[in-house]
Amino acid sequence: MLESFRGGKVARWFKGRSMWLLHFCTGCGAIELPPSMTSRYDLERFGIIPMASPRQADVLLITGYLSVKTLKRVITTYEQMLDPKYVIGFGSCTINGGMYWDSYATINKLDYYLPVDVYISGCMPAPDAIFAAFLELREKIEKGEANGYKLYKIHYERYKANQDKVFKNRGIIEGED
Amino acid sequence: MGIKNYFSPVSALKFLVKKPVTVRVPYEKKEPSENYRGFHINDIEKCIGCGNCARICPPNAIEMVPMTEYPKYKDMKVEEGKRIKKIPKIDYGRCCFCALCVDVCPSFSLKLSRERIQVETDKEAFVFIANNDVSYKDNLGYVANEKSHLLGLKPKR
Amino acid sequence: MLFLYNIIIVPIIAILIGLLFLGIARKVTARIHRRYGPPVIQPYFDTLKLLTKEDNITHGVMYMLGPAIGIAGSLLTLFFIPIGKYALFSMHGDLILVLYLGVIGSLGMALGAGDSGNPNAAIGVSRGLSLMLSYEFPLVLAIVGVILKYNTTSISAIIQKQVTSGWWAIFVIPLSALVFDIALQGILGEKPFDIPIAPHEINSGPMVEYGGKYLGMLQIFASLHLFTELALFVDLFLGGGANIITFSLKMLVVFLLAIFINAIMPRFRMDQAFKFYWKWPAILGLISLIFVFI
Amino acid sequence: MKTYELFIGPQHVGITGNFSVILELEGNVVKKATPNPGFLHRGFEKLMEMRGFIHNVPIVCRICVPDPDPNEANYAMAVEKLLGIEPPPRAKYIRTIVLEFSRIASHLFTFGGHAGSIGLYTIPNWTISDRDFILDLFEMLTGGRVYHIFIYPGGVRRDLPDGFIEKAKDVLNYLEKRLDDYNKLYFDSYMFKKRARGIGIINKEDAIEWGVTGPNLRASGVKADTRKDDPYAAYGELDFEIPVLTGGDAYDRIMIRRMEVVESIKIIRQALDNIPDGPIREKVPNPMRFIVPPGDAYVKVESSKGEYGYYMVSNGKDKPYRVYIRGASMTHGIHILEKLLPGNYLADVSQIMFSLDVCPPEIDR
Amino acid sequence: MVEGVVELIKGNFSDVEIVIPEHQEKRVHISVEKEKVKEIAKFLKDNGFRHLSFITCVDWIDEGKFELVYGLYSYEEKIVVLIKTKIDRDNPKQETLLPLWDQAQTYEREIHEMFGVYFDGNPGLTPFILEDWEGIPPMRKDFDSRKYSQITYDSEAK
Repeated sequence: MLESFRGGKVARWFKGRSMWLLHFCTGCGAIELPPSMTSRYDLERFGIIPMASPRQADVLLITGYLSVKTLKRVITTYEQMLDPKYVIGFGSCTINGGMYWDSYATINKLDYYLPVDVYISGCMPAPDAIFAAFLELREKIEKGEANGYKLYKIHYERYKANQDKVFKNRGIIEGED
Repeated sequence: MGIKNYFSPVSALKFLVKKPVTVRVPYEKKEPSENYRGFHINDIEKCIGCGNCARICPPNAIEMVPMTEYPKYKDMKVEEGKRIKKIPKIDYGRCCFCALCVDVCPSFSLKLSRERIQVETDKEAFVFIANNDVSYKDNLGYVANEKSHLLGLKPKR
Repeated sequence: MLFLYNIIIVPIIAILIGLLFLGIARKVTARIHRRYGPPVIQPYFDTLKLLTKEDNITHGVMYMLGPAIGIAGSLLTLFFIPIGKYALFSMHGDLILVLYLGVIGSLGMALGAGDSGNPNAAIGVSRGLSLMLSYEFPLVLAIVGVILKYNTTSISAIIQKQVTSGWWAIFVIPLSALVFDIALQGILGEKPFDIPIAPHEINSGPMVEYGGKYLGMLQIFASLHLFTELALFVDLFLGGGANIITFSLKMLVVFLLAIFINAIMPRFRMDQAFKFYWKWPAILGLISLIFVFI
Repeated sequence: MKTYELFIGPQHVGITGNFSVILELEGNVVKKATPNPGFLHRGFEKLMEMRGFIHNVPIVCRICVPDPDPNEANYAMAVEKLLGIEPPPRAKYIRTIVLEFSRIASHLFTFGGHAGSIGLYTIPNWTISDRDFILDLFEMLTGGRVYHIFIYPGGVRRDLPDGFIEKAKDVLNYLEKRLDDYNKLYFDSYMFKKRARGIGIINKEDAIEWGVTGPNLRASGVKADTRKDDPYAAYGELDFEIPVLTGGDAYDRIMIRRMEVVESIKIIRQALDNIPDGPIREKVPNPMRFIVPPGDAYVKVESSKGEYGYYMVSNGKDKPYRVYIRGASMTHGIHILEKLLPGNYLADVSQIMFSLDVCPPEIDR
Repeated sequence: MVEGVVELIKGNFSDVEIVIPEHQEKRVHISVEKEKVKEIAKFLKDNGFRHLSFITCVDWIDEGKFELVYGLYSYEEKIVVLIKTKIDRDNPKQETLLPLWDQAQTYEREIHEMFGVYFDGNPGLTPFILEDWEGIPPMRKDFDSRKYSQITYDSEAK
């Protein structure tokens, strides 16, 4: 009974009303987050607040391009988050490489490595677009369509193979035993 | 440092009774400025298919495709021996909204609108042929003028 | 029967009011920030969401028991504090008992967080314990002031004496009340004393590894803790309350004061907080004791 | 006492952007700090070699995200030096206005970051929302909120729109009024002094030797500013002061930025009042065949973080042969942090980083 | 003044090529042998050029040389001096400037990583910005970033 309540409509409604995002500035998109979180736009009106630790967060924002060095940390972070968890891809760079499509250091397509629930276009997406993305994500959560975290488990082999392709030394994050 | 400095922060409490500065997006709309660099609009009839925009695009977001790829002109008759006009297809997974393409468009057919919100789940939806049939076609944003045009051309009246 | 009924209803009221207060705090802080802030009932959403999250991580038994011990400690404290007309367990010396029991919650947190194996949590716990060491001294001074003034160690008796004399203790021994309020800022973990959870320094400290339903339990613990400590202040210095509504209003006033200070103050460094607590509140507490003796 | 390692970043609240510092701690005191950059590396210098001179204009502003315009100005100036042209006076004035607004915006961001790092969350909410009014001005002028892509080689992209001068003056008046509020809550307050005084001191000699630049250098008592020493844009014709403080600690580094905001407001007012008429762009090669004569040039501007230098080599083709970007944070973020952090409390690590105004994308590029 | 700096260098060093670039005020470019870099840098440092702005490298692949560029700045004269020297591309080695400026470490580490130039006497040439990089250093002209990106990031693993 508890299990069915967890995935049920009421629980999903609460999840959509309280999306905690992880404070991780992965790329330049992070510059539009402070304006949307502080007084001028105020994301907190929708119960969206930044969290310091991945254990507490529900939404992982990939704010723009990801260098391979960051991608390694992002995946570790993503795997540390508790289910259900959602990923929002910010701007062109996460969709098809954006400005850095021919750079040797940044990945081009985020969904090879992580399941993405919602993409926003733009380079920078304006705060309104960020709001639109969050509201879209809320709608998807309420409908039960934001299943990225389930897909990650189902297609884990594929994601892992893609990740291994870009990491030359997987798992060795400096200082981690 | 006087005693004043201990208690001066209390003045911040006056904002308890003042009106917040928040723009309540999405209930209140924040209008983009006059020449905002939003999504592309292309007047396909006016476009001459020169490919300047594709060549100047820094992230290679523009690909020139035959006009017949656009649904509206799908059944267009092509005369024998004539090339089909090519029109720009733009990938918003690459575009950086710099508007350089607008500033080199010799026919002034390519323009930017003020529309800036596109949220999708499917990333294929970000590739589209710039056209004039979109809902925001009258919401013009960045349009090249004679001072900004990089080739020094003047828009025709 | 009524007793059993109360034992269930009082904690639920306490949790609901505590969460509501957290929501009010967020709303008020938002207004000082010049924004609208979340709905007042946002903490309910947050807690319910956290409780329905899946838990695929554990760090051992203590990690799971930590929040439970915290809640148990706070509940136990709650039962000894008269809330409005509810006074479940009341006896001589319960003030001393409350002082002891109040620590259990924090210690449970410390045990649980210490087991999570994250250095940030360890630093947070050590900071939390040092902070406890700092505010306990002025806190005890303030409470001793109250005990000596009313010549009893029963909270109910203190309330009774305040009501019959017609003067709340805050007007009789204002310095002790002030000292207690300063200590309360530390107990509630509001700025400038939110050192144990400083997100910019140690990534939210003790609860850095807590997520899902454990974090939800911590949220409940936080609201219970908030409720008990505010209730203690209202009982000791504001003459308790005739019913739950006036009682809550008195608590809200005390809480708003803490929130205002929270919004306009940066955080102390640990050594500065320690020095501060053992200097000004301690001196004021001693002066207050002298006044009580005279 | 046993030492232990603590990772600050890359996922950490108290870090400026995506950056990592590995701390070796003994109790609460930092023994050794090893900055670990590279999380924002995009290989800009390589990308710029692969693209034409005009294609690089939209790219360079992405190097420093909070303060993009000095990059654009610097790139444009480097190309102009190689082409041997000067932008027209009106373009110079418009550049000055844009650069100074960008400086104010960046400083407001820094105030917010620093106040947040010591736990005063009201200030970030105020300053960053006030910065938004400057972004609105940018949007009006250039069409973009964050990335302006406005300063071209040879001049600027568009003329000032109608009503811009009045709106800009309104924003300046508003900011001046708000500075009073910041003063009361933050700059003058007792707690701010208590936290920031005596933290992370750089003395004058060390500052020169270690390569500190910009506001951080001026906070240590050296009166040096590229805007005065090597004037670019319209700075040579405007009247302004360079504030200097001598403490060299976190407090002075924040206060000097506050004084710079006041000076910037003064500069913008003058520039708005004295802006000359005329063309906004000098003739440059056709963008489709933007060929720059061979040679090399080093240009620098004063950004809000410090000295910003571009070393550009051209071999006579339509692409730059080599561009080297000297970001101000290159020294601040690596070398200075290594020197300053040991001996400080863990609680002050993030404060020192914010007071140095380290901008990680500048380091990584 | 620029002339003063030129006189100063000419008076103390004989085989130094000095160029005052066109259209650029307050800039002096000098080209020297690679062995002389440290000596001339020390001389300039003693004469007021105390700020090391940057060290960078240019890959002249057609000539088979790396060109190292050192930027020094004087807060008194307000002049930038660029010291340029060419080193062999096949055996890229150069003496470190660490004894003169501690902060040279940052720049030398970066050049080592991006171009593969070794600095004799610098103990800390550890990976700096890139992680686990294999193959040719990315900033060399013979490294094709576009091709690398296509191979590595534009297709899924099988």
